[in-house]
Amino acid sequence: MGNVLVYVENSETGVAPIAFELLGAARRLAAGLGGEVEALVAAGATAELAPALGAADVILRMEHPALSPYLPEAHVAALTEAIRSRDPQVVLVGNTSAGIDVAAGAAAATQRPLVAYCTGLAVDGEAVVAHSQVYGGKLVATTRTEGPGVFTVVAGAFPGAEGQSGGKAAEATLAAPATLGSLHTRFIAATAPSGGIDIGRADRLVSVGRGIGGPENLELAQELAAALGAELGASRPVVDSGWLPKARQVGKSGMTVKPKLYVAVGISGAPEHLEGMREAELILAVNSDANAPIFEVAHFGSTCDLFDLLPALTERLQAS
Amino acid sequence: MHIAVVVKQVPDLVEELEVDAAGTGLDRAWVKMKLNEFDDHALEQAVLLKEAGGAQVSVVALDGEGIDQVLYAAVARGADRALKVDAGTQEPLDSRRAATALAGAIRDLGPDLVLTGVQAADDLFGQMAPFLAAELGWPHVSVVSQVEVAGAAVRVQQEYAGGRMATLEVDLPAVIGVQAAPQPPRYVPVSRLRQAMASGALETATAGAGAGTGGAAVTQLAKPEAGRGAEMLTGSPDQVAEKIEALLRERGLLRG
Amino acid sequence: MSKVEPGRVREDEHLIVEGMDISGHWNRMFEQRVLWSHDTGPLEKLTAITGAESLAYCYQCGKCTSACPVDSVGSYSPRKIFRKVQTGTDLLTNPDLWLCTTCANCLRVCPKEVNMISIMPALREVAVTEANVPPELQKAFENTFQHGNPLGEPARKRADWVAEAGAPATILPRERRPVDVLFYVECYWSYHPRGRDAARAFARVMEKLGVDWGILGPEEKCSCDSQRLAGERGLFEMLAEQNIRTLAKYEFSRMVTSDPHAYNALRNEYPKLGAEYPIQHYTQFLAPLMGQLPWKRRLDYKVTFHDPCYLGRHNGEYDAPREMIRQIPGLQFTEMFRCKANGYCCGGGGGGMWLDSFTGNHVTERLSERRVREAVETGAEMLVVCCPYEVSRFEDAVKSTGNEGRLLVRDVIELVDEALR
Amino acid sequence: MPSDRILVIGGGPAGLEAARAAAEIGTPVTILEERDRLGGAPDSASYSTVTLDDRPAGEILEQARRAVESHDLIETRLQTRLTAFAGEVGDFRATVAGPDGATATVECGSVIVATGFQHFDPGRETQAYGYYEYEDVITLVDAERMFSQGKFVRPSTGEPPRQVCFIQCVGSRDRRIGNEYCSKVCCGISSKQAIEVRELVPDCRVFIFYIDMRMYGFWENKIYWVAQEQHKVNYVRGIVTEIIKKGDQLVVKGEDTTMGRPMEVPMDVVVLAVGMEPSPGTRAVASLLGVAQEKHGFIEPAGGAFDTVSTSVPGIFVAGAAAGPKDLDDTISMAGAAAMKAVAAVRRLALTH
Repeated sequence: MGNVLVYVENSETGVAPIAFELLGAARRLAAGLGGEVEALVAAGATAELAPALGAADVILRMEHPALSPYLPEAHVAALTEAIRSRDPQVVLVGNTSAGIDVAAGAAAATQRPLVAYCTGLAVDGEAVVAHSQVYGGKLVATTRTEGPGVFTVVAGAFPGAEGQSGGKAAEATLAAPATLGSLHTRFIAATAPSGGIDIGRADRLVSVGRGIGGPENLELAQELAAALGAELGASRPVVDSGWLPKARQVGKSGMTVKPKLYVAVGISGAPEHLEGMREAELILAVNSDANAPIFEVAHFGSTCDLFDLLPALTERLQAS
Repeated sequence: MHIAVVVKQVPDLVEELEVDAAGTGLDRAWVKMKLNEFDDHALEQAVLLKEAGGAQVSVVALDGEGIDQVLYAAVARGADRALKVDAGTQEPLDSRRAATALAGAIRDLGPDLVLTGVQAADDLFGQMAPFLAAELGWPHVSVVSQVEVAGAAVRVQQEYAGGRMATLEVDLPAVIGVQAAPQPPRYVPVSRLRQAMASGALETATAGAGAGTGGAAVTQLAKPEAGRGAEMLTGSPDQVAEKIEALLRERGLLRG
Repeated sequence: MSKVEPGRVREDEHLIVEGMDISGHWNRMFEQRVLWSHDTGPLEKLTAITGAESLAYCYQCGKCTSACPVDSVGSYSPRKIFRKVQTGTDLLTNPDLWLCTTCANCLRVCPKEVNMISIMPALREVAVTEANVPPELQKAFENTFQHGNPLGEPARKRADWVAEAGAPATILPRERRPVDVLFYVECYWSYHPRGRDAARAFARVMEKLGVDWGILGPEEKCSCDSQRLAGERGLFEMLAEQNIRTLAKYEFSRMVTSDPHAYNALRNEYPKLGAEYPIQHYTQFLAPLMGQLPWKRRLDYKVTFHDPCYLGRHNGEYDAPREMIRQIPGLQFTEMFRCKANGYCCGGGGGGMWLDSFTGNHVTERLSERRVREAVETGAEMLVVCCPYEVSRFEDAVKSTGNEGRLLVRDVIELVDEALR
Repeated sequence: MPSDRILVIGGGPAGLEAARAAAEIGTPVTILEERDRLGGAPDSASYSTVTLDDRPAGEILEQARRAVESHDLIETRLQTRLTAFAGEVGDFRATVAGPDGATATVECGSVIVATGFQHFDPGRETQAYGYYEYEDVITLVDAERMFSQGKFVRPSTGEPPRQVCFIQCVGSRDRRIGNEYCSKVCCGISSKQAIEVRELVPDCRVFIFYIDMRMYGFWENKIYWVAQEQHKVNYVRGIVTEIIKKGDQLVVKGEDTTMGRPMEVPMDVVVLAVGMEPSPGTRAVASLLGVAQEKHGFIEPAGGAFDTVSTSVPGIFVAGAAAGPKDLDDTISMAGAAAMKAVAAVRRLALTH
């Protein structure tokens, strides 16, 4: 019989949406394992965060000034402490920016195996079977973890609704580890997304990926966007290459968008990108590689050369 | 300032990936390896720090097929030293075992800062940077898009979802998982690469003891199930454009 | 459109708006005005670079301007480049560095031997060393380095075109034996769909001629001449060394290639690395054999022909492809007004093949588009070419100039093949 | 009484060579020289080097002077000028005034006029270039003087300049000024000086603004190309309109005609490539002798292409820049030709009498 511990990512804006997805997944796993769901909420103050976590059986509250705002080192220590004191079989962490810091750090500190990029989790006997997206989503790995383990879960892989429901959880206080008093990391400042464009609010988006070739070709996408009345978005490589500003990035480290129309141009569809746009109502993908993972989430796709298709489409839309 | 950049190769995702006969690993016969793009950014960040304020840059990798060229390319890019760590196998190690294998050599190297890619396409068992930090007992921050030296610490920009950023200060020594350098990795001219190769300046070290905790057992590696996914629009670009237009009209998504 | 207030107009050499460099458009609208105190350092710096010395020789006679194909679609020409450099433009960080296709038209007419064929690669090499390469070109370099071809296709697929040729081609690494002709296929005939069409036609023609020939298959790598001219000399040398080692493994009495750029490399550049081969362009190899072909039908096409820069001006061969055209039954041939020595350029040489989008921002139309218009003017219904870069370039240009249905583009080997069916 | 003596008027390169050549073949010669020493303009203007062969001007002039002074058949009258002239070929009488004002008569059979040129005075007609206004606007002659002292500095500061330009065609090819002709040598001299500036002040950038570069014969490849290709002298097609002062720098304004855009380029020193004009001596002597002058005052050779040295008066010949802008090579060739014809004139008469 094993418990499932969920690391609840949070910030000054509250509990991160991923936490509910994890709680939902945890409920099913706990059922399979015959254990309970415990939610670790570690922050400067947890009173306002805990009530949202009713889907858990037990809410573990850990408070310390070093835990807010988020500091990787502090949260690794917090999760490590929780794992040591509660000894869960399964630890779930979101595969988010914070998750990357926290899950591996805690797994290493507790000598537990870690399975990353999970999109599916199931119990098989005593073991946890996980499906993970690897190689940019081109392959799916199935792993079997017999003993205790840490799993990082891709956002969007589990519905959040299950984790938001639930009754009244028991609450327990966990003492913050002493190491939080002598950290080597300091929070300096936070910045909101750079102003101007907010692609999160656009109801139509034309997003470009590496397939666009170079900044000189962005014009093609811009013209299409103009013809559609859409904003221009981009995948991470395009932003990292400096072709478009960060504010236009869709995906894990950029914006999560839910427009009515999402046109993905030259985007192969790395999991980090899909995470940010799979909720769009209508997804159209243009990519010359028929095996590109973007076609997994798109509703309609074309393998036409984007340099042929975009001008043709733009012209047609302008005419209509 | 001494910066160690830990790099590795990952399968080139441009190629079709095939699963081996056992169904649990990659068919490496056809795999084309390339430098992990995040490691590429980590190296660029290190070279930028060197250019900005002077630093010694050592690039470190586990031995493996084709790694010499990767290390020489790093030297051609501006690394001062290149260290190849022999873990007793040419097979790629998972990130956790790799961290254990590299930790000793890195400790011997004695850098103030370790930069490595935030993730890699084959990080099934988690990311290298936090494991390495745990091995070394150093603080760690990942998903970093900018590193600046601030006295005996570094200031880093950590990225979160939604484009939010935080500036954190980390005491040295530290391990940073780099998401992106402030500028795209620079091109390595082949002539410079050849010069570096001709110099033959690779150092070697033996991996530290302790295999570390491995990952869970992989029972299957497979291509994602087909069947779901997009309805493909076929025809000439004009025909496809026509179909898309009809689709948008039908959904009321045409402009105006 | 609202009026622009003069006070709000500013001049910028480079303009980045929201991460996008729109300098190309900007420069088309505004010429920099008064020439103020300028740095003459660039001229001294650039002409001190080995190979670029002759840039200092220009005395502004202007002969090159009317010969330069790029000038006819923009403001270019060696004379103008010289003057821009003289007034402080550092070519190493200027788009002009990448517009020259090394077509050699300017050198043909220059009284002072300002040698852009030497200057441009030398300067680009420095720019490449300083990691200042347009992204598209960088991608082609990286692909060539990684995969042995600029298209980024897997090496193991290099001989895949053979399968559907309907005629045999000996892949020497698989079937090791001496052959009469080693055919150096080069990248575009190996991978590009339209190039593969030509390669297959070539195989069928070779079969009809009963030639004993073979190819290097997956062991062949790009000759890299265009990458060399685009500034990646190190890459050229590395692949040349690999190709030379590969060629040493096989026995053959002569070499034939599809690509004028490979022909140029093997004829003029490989010997400098100590490797000499009896190399011919396939038109040179086939022209004398045309009489032996069992023609099956007349091709009643009105055709014109575009000379590849690296076959014609660079290597003096104007007759072989024309001889092939002459012998194919039924073709009616008209020359374009620019032909042979003063032939225009398709825009693909000297790295232009991988700079189309970049170049597009600095010219009013592509060279291939200009050339297609000229071909249409002759009344021809078909533009015949014999360089692997050209089929796809001109076919694109036929579309973009609205001449679809008016002009077909065919490699001469495709016509030979067609007349044999 | 017919005389076999030849009167050479002017002791510059043309006069010296004409005298030496005539004396060499046994003809007595009298040289009249206004100044107190022989050498002419290259001497009076302290030329540094002689264009094309690049030898020091002083050395060459000294050689020519010695050849004349050591010759028994040559009589040199310094500080002497012609005041009256009469007679006809074979029997001319020239009245000359010496340094003390005393007059004398020189009987001669023929005359060679070698009265040379003067440098155009850039302040004379137009002040657009501010020659008398700005210390750092100088002429080729001023520059040449600096070179002969082994230096090139900004006159206003005495410091080496960072940016120098030459403006071509100052006082030449200009209807406004009245000098419609090309002065022939200035393009070459400027190019030669540009090289010298680059050699003396390697950091200094040198520009030459020109209408068209007129480099005759080997001057093209031996001066112009060398200056451009090896010394990185910046040749800019488009002449300067005017020079204005901005701060402590001079700004030359003009057009970069090759690119069709205006230029305003700051300079530390501007060198005006002043052309040649007939010297006052040429004008005075021509009118005393009654020889025809072309419209600008140069003595007009009357014989066409195959006789470049005869004037409108039989027995009077002209050599060098008195007949129009010349470089040194042409001057010396012409002096030889004039000497030959002058000697022939007196000998023919000697035979008939």
